[in-house]
Amino acid sequence: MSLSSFIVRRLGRGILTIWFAVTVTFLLLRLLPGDPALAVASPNMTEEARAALLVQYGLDQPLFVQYGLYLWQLVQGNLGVSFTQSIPVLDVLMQRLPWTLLLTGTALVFTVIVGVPLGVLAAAKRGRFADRLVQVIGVTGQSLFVPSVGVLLLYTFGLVLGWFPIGGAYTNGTYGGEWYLSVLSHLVLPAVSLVLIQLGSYVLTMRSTLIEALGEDYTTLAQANGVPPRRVLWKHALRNALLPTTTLIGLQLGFLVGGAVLTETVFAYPGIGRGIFEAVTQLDFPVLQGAFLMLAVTVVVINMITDIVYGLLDPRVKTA
Amino acid sequence: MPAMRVSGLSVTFTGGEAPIPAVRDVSFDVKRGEVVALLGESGSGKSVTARALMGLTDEYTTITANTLALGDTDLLSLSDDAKRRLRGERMSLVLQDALSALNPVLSIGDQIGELFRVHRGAKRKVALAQAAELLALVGIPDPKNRVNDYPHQFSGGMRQRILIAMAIALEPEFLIADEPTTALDVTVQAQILELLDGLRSQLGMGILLITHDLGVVTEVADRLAVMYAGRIVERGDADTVLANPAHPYTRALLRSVPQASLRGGELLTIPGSPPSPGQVPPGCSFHTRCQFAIDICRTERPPLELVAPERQAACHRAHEVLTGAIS
Amino acid sequence: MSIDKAIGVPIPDVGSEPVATESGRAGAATWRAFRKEPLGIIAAVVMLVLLFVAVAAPLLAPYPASYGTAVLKPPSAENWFGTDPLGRDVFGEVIWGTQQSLLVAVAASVIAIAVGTLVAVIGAYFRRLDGAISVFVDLMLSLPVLPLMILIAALVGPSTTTIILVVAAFSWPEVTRLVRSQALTVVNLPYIDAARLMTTSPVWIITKHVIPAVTPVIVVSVVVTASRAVLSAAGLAFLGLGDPTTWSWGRILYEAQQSGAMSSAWWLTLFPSIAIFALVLSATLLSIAYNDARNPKSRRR
Amino acid sequence: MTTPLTLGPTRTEAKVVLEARDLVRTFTGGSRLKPKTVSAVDRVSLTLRAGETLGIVGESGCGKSTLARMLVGLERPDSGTLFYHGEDVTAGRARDRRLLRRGVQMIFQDPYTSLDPRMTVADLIAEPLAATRTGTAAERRARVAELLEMVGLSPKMMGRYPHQFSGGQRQRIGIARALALDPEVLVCDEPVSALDVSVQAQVINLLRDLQKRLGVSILFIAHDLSVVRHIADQVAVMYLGRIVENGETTTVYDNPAHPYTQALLSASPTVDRAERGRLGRRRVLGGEPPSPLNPPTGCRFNPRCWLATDECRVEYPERRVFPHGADRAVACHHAEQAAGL
Amino acid sequence: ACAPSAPTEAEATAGSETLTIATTTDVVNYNPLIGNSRSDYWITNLMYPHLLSIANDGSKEPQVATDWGYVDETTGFYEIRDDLEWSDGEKLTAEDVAWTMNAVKKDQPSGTFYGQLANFESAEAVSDTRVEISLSTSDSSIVEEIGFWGNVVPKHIFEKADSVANFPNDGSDGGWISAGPYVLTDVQVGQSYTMERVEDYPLVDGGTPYSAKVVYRVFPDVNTEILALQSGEVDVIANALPPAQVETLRNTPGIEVAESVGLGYAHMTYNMTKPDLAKVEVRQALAHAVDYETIREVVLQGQAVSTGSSPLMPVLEKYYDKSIEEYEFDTDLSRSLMEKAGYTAGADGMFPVTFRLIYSLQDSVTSQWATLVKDSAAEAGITIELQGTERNTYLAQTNAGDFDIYAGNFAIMDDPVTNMALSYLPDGAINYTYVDDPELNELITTAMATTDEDTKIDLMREAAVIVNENVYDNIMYTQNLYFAHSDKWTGFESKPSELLSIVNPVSVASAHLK
Ligand SMILES: Nc1ncnc2c1ncn2[C@@H]1O[C@H](COP(=O)(O)OP(=O)(O)OP(=O)(O)O)[C@@H](O)[C@H]1O
Ligand SMILES: Nc1ncnc2c1ncn2[C@@H]1O[C@H](COP(=O)(O)OP(=O)(O)OP(=O)(O)O)[C@@H](O)[C@H]1O
Ligand SMILES: [Mg+2]
Ligand SMILES: [Mg+2]
Repeated sequence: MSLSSFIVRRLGRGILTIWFAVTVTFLLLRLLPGDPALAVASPNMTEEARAALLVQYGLDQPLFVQYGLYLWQLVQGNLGVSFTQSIPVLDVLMQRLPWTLLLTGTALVFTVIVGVPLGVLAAAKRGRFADRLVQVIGVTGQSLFVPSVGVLLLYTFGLVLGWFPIGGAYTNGTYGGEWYLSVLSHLVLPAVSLVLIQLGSYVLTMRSTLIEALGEDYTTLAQANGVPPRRVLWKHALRNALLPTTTLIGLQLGFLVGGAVLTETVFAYPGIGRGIFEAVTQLDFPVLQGAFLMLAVTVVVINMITDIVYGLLDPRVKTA
Repeated sequence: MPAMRVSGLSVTFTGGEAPIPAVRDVSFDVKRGEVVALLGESGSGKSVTARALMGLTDEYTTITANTLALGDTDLLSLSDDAKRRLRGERMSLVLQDALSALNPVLSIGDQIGELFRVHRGAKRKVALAQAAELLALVGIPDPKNRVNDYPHQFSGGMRQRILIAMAIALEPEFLIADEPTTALDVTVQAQILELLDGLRSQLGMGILLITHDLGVVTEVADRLAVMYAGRIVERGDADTVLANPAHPYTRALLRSVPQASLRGGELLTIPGSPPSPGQVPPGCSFHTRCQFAIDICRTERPPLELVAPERQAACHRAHEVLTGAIS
Repeated sequence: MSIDKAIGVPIPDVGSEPVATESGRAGAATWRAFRKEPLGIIAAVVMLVLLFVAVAAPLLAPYPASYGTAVLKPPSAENWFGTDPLGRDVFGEVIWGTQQSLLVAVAASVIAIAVGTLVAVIGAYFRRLDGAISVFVDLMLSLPVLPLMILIAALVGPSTTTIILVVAAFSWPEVTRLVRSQALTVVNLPYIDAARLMTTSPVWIITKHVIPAVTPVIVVSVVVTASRAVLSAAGLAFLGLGDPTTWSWGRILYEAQQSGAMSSAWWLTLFPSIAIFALVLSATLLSIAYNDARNPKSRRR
Repeated sequence: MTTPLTLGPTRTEAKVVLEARDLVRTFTGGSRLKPKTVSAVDRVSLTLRAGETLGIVGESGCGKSTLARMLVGLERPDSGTLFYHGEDVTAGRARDRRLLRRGVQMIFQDPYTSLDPRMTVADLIAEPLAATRTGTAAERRARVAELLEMVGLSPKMMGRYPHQFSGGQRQRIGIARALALDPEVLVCDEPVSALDVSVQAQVINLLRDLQKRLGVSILFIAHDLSVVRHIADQVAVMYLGRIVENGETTTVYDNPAHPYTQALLSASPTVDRAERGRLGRRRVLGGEPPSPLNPPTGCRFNPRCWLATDECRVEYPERRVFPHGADRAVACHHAEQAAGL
Repeated sequence: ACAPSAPTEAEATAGSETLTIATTTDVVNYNPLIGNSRSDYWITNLMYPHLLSIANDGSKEPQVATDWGYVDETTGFYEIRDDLEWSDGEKLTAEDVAWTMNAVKKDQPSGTFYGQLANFESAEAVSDTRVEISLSTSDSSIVEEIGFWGNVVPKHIFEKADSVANFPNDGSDGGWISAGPYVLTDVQVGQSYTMERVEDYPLVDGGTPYSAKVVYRVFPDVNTEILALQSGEVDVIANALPPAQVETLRNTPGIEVAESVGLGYAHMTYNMTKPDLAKVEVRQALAHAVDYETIREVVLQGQAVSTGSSPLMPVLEKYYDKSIEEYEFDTDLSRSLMEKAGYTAGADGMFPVTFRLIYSLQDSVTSQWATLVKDSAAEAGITIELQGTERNTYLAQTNAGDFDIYAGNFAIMDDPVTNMALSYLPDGAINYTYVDDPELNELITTAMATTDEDTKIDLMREAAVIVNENVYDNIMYTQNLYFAHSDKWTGFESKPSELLSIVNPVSVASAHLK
């Protein structure tokens, strides 16, 4: 399988996943209890007005017709119109998406930047104090409940120390460079809380795969060839251990996004995760479907990228 | 001066609940231009010996020896880093499983070239060119292009040859080949053995060939040492040992292998199975399986003694075995 | 990306060592090695304490009354964990919350484990189904789970049953992923082939050979899934989608959040957070210790 | 491939127990877009007679295990037919499988992974009986004791677990289990290659002994030529999924007629020190061992054969009776030349 | 998100402050005729004025309208100010007012405005400053109710839409315009809503709002919101404080707490279509099994006043009838009432009935006292099963009558006649008791047609007695609300209810730094 056909396959899978996400949401929203018509038509409405609205939104049609309509609209890039806001869902979401991407992206990058060296450290000092410490930090982070951490961070660094702003994504009324600075300072606390809860998986995976790699025959060979220990660790073992970590990024993404829902709520961060929760309480189906879909697409796309990177990193895929 | 001189080598693993003495009081030497075979069944301690000679140990391994000398260098007194610099440069190791011994994510050229870069400080380009030359030397076609390939793109025999190429890259004086052909087909095995043999005579290396295959020993060994349960039980010139073993174990081993002349008949069997290093019986470790065992074998461990010129065996009844007084 | 390629995941990492040699003696050795892991032992003790608290809740604290007079009082000798905005004893809430939280964790993970293992084992054994199953599991795994849980919980209406089912519904793919990779190794082992020559019944082979062989992974998954369930349930509760009539750690936090007291009345947040933390942490440590103990490679350290 | 092989007089006397005709097994892998096919076994025919031992030798990956698995019903052939006592059991219906299970059993290569480590020896050996609910528990125990005795193990060991046994003992347990249903055929896929040299002989002797006592037929797969020579009455040499030569063991070993057989024999070392240096005089094969991924056209051995002609590159040499020697068949256009005739 | 570019013109120096207000939700809809969330209301309220405002006792005050009343039984009128302008320079005229009313009647946008138009037929601008509405039947409260609940929207903008019911008014075509103190200029979804001063706003002292900008910032979590107020990132929290936080924040330096009286009530209704609850004794038993005092003291921290179990709350001074007394919390009485109704308690002391009480989970105060109601009922041997659900489900259940006991809250019940009509007439929109009492019907319909206030008061008091005696509704308290703001700011004018509170147009426009 050449790299290009690998990529084609991967794209195919991505599209399949997105379709699956679309279908799952669609079905969930229609088949589970809870009256979808409620969101379009207020309880105070007259019967006729209500019926008219249902027709307008296709909610009187059989399920598969609604499904067909929905898919068709999606293919055209139309996510529908918000029930409550009467504006295109895409517009609603596009304003939020960049913030979610910024937050989760930053968290992801920092998790990797911090997690990988920590994992390497733990593996290199296996069994010693440093290893224990790193493991404990990793595991501890994983066991934290995001809102608790959020409030703690806000209270300590936002209110008491006043180092970082309390909520939101930037300071109103700042422009240019100052604006970017304010974005940065608003990003720190929510990103830290996401990094904290994510870090453990990376550190532990990195550590265990690295320890495994250090026990492999190729490590022995490198040592037998007189390669210095540092080089054995960073070149021979790490290269192999990085691959599973790439995969982990993909697998963790769903959790990261899930964590973002809570983080965005506590930190008043204007991302899409929070949009989901708000849409749920209003049973705004188009927004819900759209928001969920957008998160799913984000996850799928990043997954796809990591997989392709995996393909590039791993010669067994690249040249097979 | 021998390429490698070992005496009184013992290796103990301390990581587990009880220490495991995997190798005990092993002595031999390997001269330049000579193939010494270390023969022994699985678990007898061959690989552990090899790793100990190379200095590849972790913190849970204790190595003691009276002598451990590579040419005129005393390995026992060297620092870790000095030992590391000897590895690949003056002594090298060919591992058994060629697929897992090569790093799957690094190109072949990179891996071979690393030797030149680490030991000789060569530039990338130069190292790569030298890697290509080595590939040609071990008979891999189109070496210039293949240096950029990855291990999985080579067949088993080719990978084994690549390992050999790495081992001889810096023309070391001593090479350990740890079961280099076990995973290979006979047709390929023959090629590899031939290759090793050629290198030995061209470069004048001393080779320690580790194997459990009597056929291989018969074919290539100049001298041999037979290991059983972590100890050398018999040692000597290959011709004489194979022709007339002095230790009942060697003897039984030779007789239990099917041979053309004995076709269809009952094979000689050695009852039981080799002990694991933690649970070696007292006295002679072979006595539970030995058909000649007498009382003293159960209580007293026979030392490795000269039984004939250039021949040593660890058996109370070696003379009787040698002379055919018992069989 | 195929699901068996991946190695460690959110919580600890399992399944990279041979299963075939696992045996009675290995079990004993695991136990011996485990006893030497101080963290593992501490974790096990914490787990046992939590279990005890859950079972013995009625003996430890009276069920939190519907209100009390001393509102938002910091911890004192009377109220060890202080009181909440309705003057209720937070200690009692945490104690009784343990019961609910553990119930959700255990029930959800039992369901998830049962379904996940079944799917994994069936997929591994009947290779024809495996393609479809692994694609489905992959798809499930690539969906952002918490948003979906929120969605369903909101639609169905919050109750303990809903939470359990929702958490279970989205946890089993993870179990399948873990178990499947192990089961795939197992079904390719010669002793399964040997069993196929002994009997034509897949049920026999699966129950007698495959499931026992993946049990260690299941044990680890139970712990991982359970701790994940605690976090998910708390997350849902925090967003107001928990069972409003039963005390759970998530509900204490939710009510603290609703009453705006999270930052001023630290005890409202701290104690349930510590409880969640203790459970998840000890579960994670336990599975790591178990894994380390079970794996001769790391045992050697 | 319509002409059945004419077989010599000695073999026809015994009854054919297991017969394979033109078995083909191809594996598909790779992606849906670019499927890869591995031709593991290609048109292999063989017959196994009552009480006979048929040895199969060949290099790694030549399809020996795949063939063995098809013969016991673990793998379904893509085409070809498998007869057990003249009955076509290829389809793998429940009835076929039951028939095969009772009549054909297998000994696996690795005694460590072929026994479920979580079961006691008694459970392991009694499994074929228990799974079919044959007899009472007590009867099954009696049978287990009997079988243990038969393979030279003490019935007292019944309650132990496999890890408490050595490799050779485990292989005996595997053999006892295979014998539990009184099969007529034992298919042994490299039964001794995972064992230590000193233990190997124990298992080989046991197999020979059982054959004598129980009259089972044995299909013995090995890559170690000397072991096959020792145990087999008949031998078949496989190369890349095909049988290139078969015949009585002595004949094939002493006068190989296929170039590949010759190369193989000449490259295998012996324990006879007098023959040292033999490898230097071996038939050197060109090229690398080919992969079954893209088998060459014509004779599959042609890229490495020193006798290859254009004919070999184009046309597949049908297996034909080779007159020089009893029961011989060879698939080579130049067999006569190779055999030096 | 790209960096915004700086506005080009320099801001005026005087009153260049920004007032930052925290809210918990985003704006769902910018169309004031539809809007349903609080943020919607708060923001649109600063742009689309109401004809009337409300005083702390529920009486109406002039805003856009200066005078209002009835021409005859089926005709009402409003006189409106002549000094109001839309921020694009167009004058706000009677034509806008009439057009708005007619459009709402025609397009039926969901929302309170349309809900008030049952007896409304049409409106007509008889002059630039006078609007007359014609009614289908005589209705003595409709003029004030429409005046209070209805906004005025600019005809020249809204008429471009096919229907005001689905006009998003999202500023996409030419931006927003305002006839209030501020106009929305920038929206960052999930983050902030920036409104700029409209220089000319005659309703405020001095004719110009003080702050140059008002920024609404979204903090979904109340805790974060409070932290932001403490850290000075926001100046005002628009949402009412959770009762337990009032004392804490009062004692927090830098923060002041403002009070606003409640004009609504919290209540429970018993679904009379259920056979058990159709019995008056059962309803009485339930009413006597609630510890009202504790609910007010603990859950509401004493920030609520009893209504005497009457729909005529004390804030409605003219209507309030002291003689009606609150149901006494007496579980023994409850038991005997249950027995009287024909139930016998089992061995465990419980009567063989179970009632399902629904409430909205988003309503945290009700969620809290629902538990108390359950526990005290249990003391009286009555089993209550709580069913808290997400708000929309709750609304659906409410409308479908899918409950035994309904617990909820009305924010503003300013006009007793209208309220009683909606609550107790058989076709009333919020008649969750499903009561159809001829005597009560008679009283209410008569009151609706009566313009004389004293007669009306008498009728209402009579009706209230009937409601109280039959437990057609169990009104528990009126909650007073508290709002926190930074002590740097002052000049807020608090209005009743959370909808208006201290973020009503006049209050926001006149708030200033100390
Ligand atoms: N790191 C270790 N810790 C504990 N025991 C070890 C370790 N390495 C090897 N051993 C034990 O030492 C003994 C000798 O092992 P060694 O690898 O030398 O055997 P070998 O002769 O090379 O066998 P084979 O032919 O199977 O390679 C074995 O029983 C093995 O289990
Ligand atoms: N399940 C499978 N899927 C794909 N390819 C397979 C499968 N099983 C076997 N093969 C391929 O078929 C070919 C023959 O395999 P087989 O195991 O029969 O060889 P073998 O002769 O037994 O080799 P060895 O001596 O190494 O055991 C090999 O190339 C192998 O890779
Ligand atoms: Mg070895
Ligand atoms: Mg095989």
